[in-house]
Amino acid sequence: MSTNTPMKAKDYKSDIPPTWCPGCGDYGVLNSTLKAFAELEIGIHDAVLVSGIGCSSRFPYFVKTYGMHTAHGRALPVAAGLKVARPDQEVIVFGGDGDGFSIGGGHVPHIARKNTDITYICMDNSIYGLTKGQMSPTSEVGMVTTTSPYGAPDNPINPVSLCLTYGATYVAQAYSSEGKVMQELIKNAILHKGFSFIDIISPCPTFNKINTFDSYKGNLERVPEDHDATDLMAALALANKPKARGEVITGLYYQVERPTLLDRLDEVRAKANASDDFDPNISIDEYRP
Amino acid sequence: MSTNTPMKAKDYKSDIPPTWCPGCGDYGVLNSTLKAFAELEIGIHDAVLVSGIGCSSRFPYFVKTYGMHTAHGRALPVAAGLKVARPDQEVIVFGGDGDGFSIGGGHVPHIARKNTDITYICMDNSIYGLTKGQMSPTSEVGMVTTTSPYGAPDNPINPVSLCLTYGATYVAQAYSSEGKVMQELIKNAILHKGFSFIDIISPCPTFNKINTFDSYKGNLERVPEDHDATDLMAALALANKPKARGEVITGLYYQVERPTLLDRLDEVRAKANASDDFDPNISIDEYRP
Amino acid sequence: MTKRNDLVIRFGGEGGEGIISAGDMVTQAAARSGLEVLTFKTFPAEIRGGYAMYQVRFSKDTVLCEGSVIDVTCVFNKEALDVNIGGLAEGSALVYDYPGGEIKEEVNVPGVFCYAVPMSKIAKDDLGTYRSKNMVALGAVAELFDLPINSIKETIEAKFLKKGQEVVDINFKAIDAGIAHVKENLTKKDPYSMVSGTRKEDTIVISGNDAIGLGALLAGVEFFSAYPITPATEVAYFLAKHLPRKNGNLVQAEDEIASIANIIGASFGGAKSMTATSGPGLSLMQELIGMASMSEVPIVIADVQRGGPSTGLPTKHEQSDLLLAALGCHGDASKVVISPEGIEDCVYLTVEAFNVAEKYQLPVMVLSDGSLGFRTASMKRPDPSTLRIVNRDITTNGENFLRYKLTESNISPMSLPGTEGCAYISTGLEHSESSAPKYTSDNHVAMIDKRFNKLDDLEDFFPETEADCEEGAELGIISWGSTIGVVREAVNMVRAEGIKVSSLYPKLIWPLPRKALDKFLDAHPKILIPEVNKQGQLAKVIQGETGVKPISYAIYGGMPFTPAMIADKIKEVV
Amino acid sequence: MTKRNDLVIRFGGEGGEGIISAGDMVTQAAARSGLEVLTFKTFPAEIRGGYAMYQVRFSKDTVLCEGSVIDVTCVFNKEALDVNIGGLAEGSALVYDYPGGEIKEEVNVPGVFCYAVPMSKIAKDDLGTYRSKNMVALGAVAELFDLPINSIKETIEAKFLKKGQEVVDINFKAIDAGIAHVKENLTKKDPYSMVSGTRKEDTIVISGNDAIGLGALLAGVEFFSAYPITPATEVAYFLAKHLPRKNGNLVQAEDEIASIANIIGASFGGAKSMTATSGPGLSLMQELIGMASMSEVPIVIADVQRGGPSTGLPTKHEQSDLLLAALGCHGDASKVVISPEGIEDCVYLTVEAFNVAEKYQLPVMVLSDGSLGFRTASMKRPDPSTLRIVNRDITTNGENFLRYKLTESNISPMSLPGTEGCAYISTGLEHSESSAPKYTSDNHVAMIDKRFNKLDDLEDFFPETEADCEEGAELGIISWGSTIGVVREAVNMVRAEGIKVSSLYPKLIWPLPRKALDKFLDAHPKILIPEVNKQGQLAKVIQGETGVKPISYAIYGGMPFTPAMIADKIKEVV
Ligand SMILES: Cc1ncc(C[n+]2csc(CCOP(=O)(O)OP(=O)(O)O)c2C)c(N)n1
Ligand SMILES: Cc1ncc(C[n+]2csc(CCOP(=O)(O)OP(=O)(O)O)c2C)c(N)n1
Ligand code: SF4
Ligand code: SF4
Ligand SMILES: [Mg+2]
Ligand SMILES: [Mg+2]
Repeated sequence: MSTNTPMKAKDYKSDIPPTWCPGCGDYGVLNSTLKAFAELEIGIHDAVLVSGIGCSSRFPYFVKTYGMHTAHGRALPVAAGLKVARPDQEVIVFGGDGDGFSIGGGHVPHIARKNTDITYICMDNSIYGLTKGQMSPTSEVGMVTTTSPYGAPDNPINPVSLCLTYGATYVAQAYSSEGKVMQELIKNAILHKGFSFIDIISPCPTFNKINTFDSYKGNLERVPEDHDATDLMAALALANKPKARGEVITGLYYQVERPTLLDRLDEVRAKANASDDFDPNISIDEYRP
Repeated sequence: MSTNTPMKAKDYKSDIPPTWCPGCGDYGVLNSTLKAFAELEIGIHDAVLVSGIGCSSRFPYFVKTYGMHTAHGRALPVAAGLKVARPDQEVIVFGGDGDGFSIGGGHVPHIARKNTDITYICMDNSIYGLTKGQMSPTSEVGMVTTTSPYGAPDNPINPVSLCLTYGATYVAQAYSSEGKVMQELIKNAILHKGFSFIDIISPCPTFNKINTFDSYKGNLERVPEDHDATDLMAALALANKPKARGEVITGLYYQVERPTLLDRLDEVRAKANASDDFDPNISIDEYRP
Repeated sequence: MTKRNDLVIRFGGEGGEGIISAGDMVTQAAARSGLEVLTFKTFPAEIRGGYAMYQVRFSKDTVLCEGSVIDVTCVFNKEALDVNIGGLAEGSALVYDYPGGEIKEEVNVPGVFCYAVPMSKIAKDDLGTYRSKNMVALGAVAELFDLPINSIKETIEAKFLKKGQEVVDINFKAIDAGIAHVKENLTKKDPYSMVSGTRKEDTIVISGNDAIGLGALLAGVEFFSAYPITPATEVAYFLAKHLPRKNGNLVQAEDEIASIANIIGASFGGAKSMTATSGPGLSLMQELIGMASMSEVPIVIADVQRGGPSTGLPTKHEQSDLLLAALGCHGDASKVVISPEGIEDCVYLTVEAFNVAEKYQLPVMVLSDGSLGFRTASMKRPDPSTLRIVNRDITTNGENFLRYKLTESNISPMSLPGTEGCAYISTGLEHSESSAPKYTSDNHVAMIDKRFNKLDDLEDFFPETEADCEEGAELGIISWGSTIGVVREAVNMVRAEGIKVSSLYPKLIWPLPRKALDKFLDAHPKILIPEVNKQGQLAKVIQGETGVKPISYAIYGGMPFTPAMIADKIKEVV
Repeated sequence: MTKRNDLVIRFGGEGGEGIISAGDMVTQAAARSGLEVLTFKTFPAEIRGGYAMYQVRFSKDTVLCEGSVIDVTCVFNKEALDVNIGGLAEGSALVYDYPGGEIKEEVNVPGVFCYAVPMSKIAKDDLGTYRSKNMVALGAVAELFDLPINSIKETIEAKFLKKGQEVVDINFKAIDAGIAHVKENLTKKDPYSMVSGTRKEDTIVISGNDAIGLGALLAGVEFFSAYPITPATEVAYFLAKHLPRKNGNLVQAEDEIASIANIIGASFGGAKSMTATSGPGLSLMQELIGMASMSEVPIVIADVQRGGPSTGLPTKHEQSDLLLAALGCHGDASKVVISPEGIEDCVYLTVEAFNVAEKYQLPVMVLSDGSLGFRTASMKRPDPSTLRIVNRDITTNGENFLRYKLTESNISPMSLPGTEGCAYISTGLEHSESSAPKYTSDNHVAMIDKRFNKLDDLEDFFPETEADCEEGAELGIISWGSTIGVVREAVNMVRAEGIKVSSLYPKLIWPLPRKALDKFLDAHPKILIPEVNKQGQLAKVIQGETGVKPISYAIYGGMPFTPAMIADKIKEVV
């Protein structure tokens, strides 16, 4: 995780300019991420950014590190396999609310319960951006979108609450315009051992006319100073406090340590008396009649 | 939901004898379900039992009502489509822990948040029964199974906690040997308006040698009398109280009313001025240049 | 100057610069004025930036495809100029943004009539709103090539009046500024001047995706569930709006697997049900397509194909999901694939897809594609009262009811929940006639035969395969989907030159319409199959079924054929 | 009595009655004594109840398949008697549980030698443990047909000693009781008496699924992820046990989509990676198989086919996933399909599957099937030191590194994360040589060509297609997967009768091995393709690629062919 000359955020920028619309919240996430990278002196060739499909999932192209731009909803299991095969690499997943909690929603509980050693950053704009504005699983009831001309009929899910329940060991909420807060949370998420998750509210000015930078003004709070981030119930209570998508409490909700997937696989190998020199003839012997 | 002569549990039994192993917990679930049906006087041709694949998912064959035996993990979305198309039918999903929370785990949050008007009964044996004994998402860490000869590496999920977080409006826990409790919970789940979920601990004596009828003895509790089932945080606290899979608190954890998927779709149609006599020429008119 | 009966105009510029809305405006206006229209668009796969293109063909007569030659190219920026300049046809016209825009010097292409129109400048400096640039361009183009300016203004009014008279006025001003610039500063040099049409009351202009939605509506769809995906999402938009009006329901599912699961459940309940997707979704649906086939549940799946594989080229044109649609699914699963050639087919073949699904109780796929889905075109307004609507055979008689009864037609009676004495288990397991699990050899053979053989008379039920045969032709062309329109025009072209050629237009793609196909194959020693994919997918399928070795003409650059390409190929192989 | 070199015994009874363990016992014992063995099993799809069958063939020589005739049938209950009685061969022997069991009267089948053995009664009344019934039966059968009783006892000891001497003794007592019953009460009438073998030290007995696991281990698999599914789960069992011993990792994924996603991630990281599944899982994996193809990530997928479609007949035999494997995926995706004929192939072709995947950087599918997966057979112990192991071409040179470089071989250099100067984005979008999104026509054509053309020399790299041609033969048979063994035996049978016939055994199924195939097709005017599926899937594929019209011999009753069936067909069409 360290290089010779101190890195600057811009050193991590790739040659591909972001294709996001002007004013897209994702720019802020990119900036804070690169700053966090610089602060941590992440090695450019020692990190892999993994994403699915969506505006937010274009993220890896804009960074100089290794990357995988996979299929819609599949970034997490791809990243998990990669991390198990390459524990030496920093594996960070970037994606959208639709990618992560709609089509990809079946993977999150398992990545989290296994305490998979990766960081997952959801750029949550309560809309499907890339496909041009359909309701997403975090869209408010009643929201008018291309697929809900009479108003969205479905209650939104709460990504923070979900990840807490799934067993993530680092859970935070951020907001695209709070650069410093976001940068700190991203940094600590990367430093965290186990599965870390940040839901970053990242407005889509092009298609979401409800949850806008304006609408969040005056509706932002910070996690209270006295919040006990090791208390799951307190974290769940905090996550369920905002009454609407427009109210956001940013900061660290929860952080604990427990054995990670890599720890547990180490245990398995220890029990199996693992050795790089294992002679397969020993396995074959078991098949002698 | 009513027929002329009072129904008995056995009137609901189909000609196909259950294929479960002797001592399987699923027999108990079947019995209590049929008794609940009889008590509610469910019309044999006015209910559809939907399942995925697994030992528990064979359930519909053993009951005389309509049924759908679908694909592994897909019972919930099949049931949801059916219910929207046929609100007059009682739609009840039966399945296993693997079917529901592993391969099918991506559907549960959405069925729940939409408050889909169906009942979901998970026959939870912490093992994959039909495929002969692999670890399931509710298997304990360290459990030795065919795919985890050195002990299961993954933390289990907690189905009750998950469904509470997802927004289910009726959430309960039951145990296959507590026939009366189970019957009552199933009855009320069916009566409940919206998405109701019961996690029923239903041991698999054939493949799960850890979570057995014996192991649960002395580890069973009832939901306390003074538990406020309208308090989500209290329900979550209760769900997170047992320290291991061997401890079970049975009873109703949570029940509230909020608009269901059918209610919300009614609203959509109301806004669209829905009418069975709608003349499609009106739609066509919009395409005149 | 003699008037033209047919004109192709292309607008190119940056996505978001109003290319699409300018194109839509002139398309609507031309149709309003009585011309036939057909458009072709490409978008970047990104939301913003990247080159977007809108091409529209006007004609006095039916328009079969995008055409071969672009008569007029109007570019809004430097990138669009660069993309197009190499391909400008001899004798065509170019309209470009100069001076004051991105293009920094005058453009002169030998043999091309070049017109500089300072669109950006007029919009910014004279009108004070850069966003009206597209209307300035439109005014200039309309004036230059005699497009129906009145209709354009009517269209603007119809579209913008609800936003207020000021909005209408701004647009009028921009149009007028474009017109004025041409009148005052340019001299017409090219020969293109569009004839005018006579307004027809029974025309509609609709996109391929909307047309599929409309077809579903007319077929009586009651339940629709889908997950958004380019280029299929507009099918959902249409139904989101119109389906609730007739008391139907639309559900946006959490993914494509859930959406097909949803419609299987709804259809079991008796509702005519449909989903729409593109390649990645069709891949995800494979398991449940097999389940619908096995449990004999009628469903319709519209697959609007895009460039593949994987995420591929999401906004580009390709016909490469045929093998998956026809031959996908593990195990041997019977299913039907239908493919529309154009906008009218999108309406009427969607109706037929429901008819086939309901009659034969199985999954029916409608294979459209991106260029057809995004295309808008004029068509005769459909008359709902004249359509054939086939509903499934529903039993209410509980006596000896067997859901999977082996009947002579191989189609079994179906019951709906709520019907006394007719309860059964709809199942993906192999089953007996009564729907109980049954794994014996005889039973599996009988049931699998039933599921395939029930389609034996499908070609008679759905005989939409058209053979356009010419006496003495050696060469027969077989084409599918939106390539058909291009082939029709190419065939007209070469026949006009005296070349003998026949052409088969199958709309039923799987199982193959063997009667019509075999007759055509027998009559033509040489078979040419043009299609837009790498593997020559229809050619493979036809060869696999008949053993006849066609000449495969497979292109796969993300763009459709032009009639000229096909005509050249015909001349080469004839 | 002359000794037999070849004997087929079938045990039938209720699942759970010890059929499988009795069969396994005698199989192991026979192999231990130096005989070659091959077994065939069917289970009910339910955990309990239903008819289970275990068939084992013993031979002095290599066993090619299950055989045509069952020499000895031993039934444990009434259902097994009913299932088998109609098919007993003239001159064969039947051993059945009587009196005292479910079968209530003596059985007499004309032409069949029937032996009543009161298995249940002896177990219950004499031994006091009903569960030892299977060992009583085994003792009786061993005594009747001269099976190696010493080896059986050794095998019992090896297996049960860890459970205590009592367990061994109980089993010995049961075996002895069976032997004693035969000696005291029955007179041998049939002509079956198995020859004895000579113990070979380098034999192993292994199941098809374990053999695939072993092949992976020997190929150097480092990461495995799967979701349980019948009949493929045992591949995971093997690797769950053995992979961690060599520092590899196994992950049980939440579903098949996650499992293929897992291995794509791991392989990008540099680990040789694999998953195993059956039809429903292969359907679910379609999107990501296309992604691995597009992003050029090496992965191996073992597909142990079962009866389809949908849930179908999960424990039955079918070869019906070929079309999906070869032609599935939306878009045009290049991939490779390999199919093993028997146990040895399961080991060695899995090694080759890794070699092909690593060399060509794409998904390789190994198509096994349920009867091969569950089959155990003897084979010569593999020598890990003699295997060809091909690793991917890894670049560490960052100068002008282009992940998707268009090279002469069409294979591009691959880098691993951690390598300076070689970072890139592995992507399912169409991309430039450097891996940036790129949607131009030229680029798509170049990249799609690259992905297909890189396989041009695959047949040379993996030339495992065997042609067994006979001078002057008109008829050529082409078979695949586990049907090959049956065909080999059938070919021997008919050749012994003087019939001329050739046979091709392709192990590379997709893309077709055109050199070997075309040569074979050219040399034989008549081609017969027997396979176990409805559509004649390989026949379709070969006809689709070559235009040659084979005679398709497709059966689909959930059971494999017998050599006699193939031999009869050969005689019919020759
Ligand atoms: C299997 C599949 N289904 C659908 C799509 C189409 N699709 C691409 S991105 C997207 C949603 C994007 O929303 P989100 O994940 O919230 O990202 P955003 O664009 O808002 O950042 C969808 C539905 C796809 N690419 N693949
Ligand atoms: C797509 C797919 N993958 C895997 C399987 C194999 N399979 C059948 S049942 C089952 C798990 C059963 O476990 P559970 O749902 O807990 O039910 P139980 O048998 O324990 O009642 C699996 C993995 C399948 N049928 N389909
Ligand atoms: S569409 Fe929305 S999410 Fe996508 S780039 Fe534009 S602003 Fe951002
Ligand atoms: S295997 Fe387990 S879950 Fe399945 S029927 Fe037997 S006891 Fe019940
Ligand atoms: Mg989003
Ligand atoms: Mg289970």
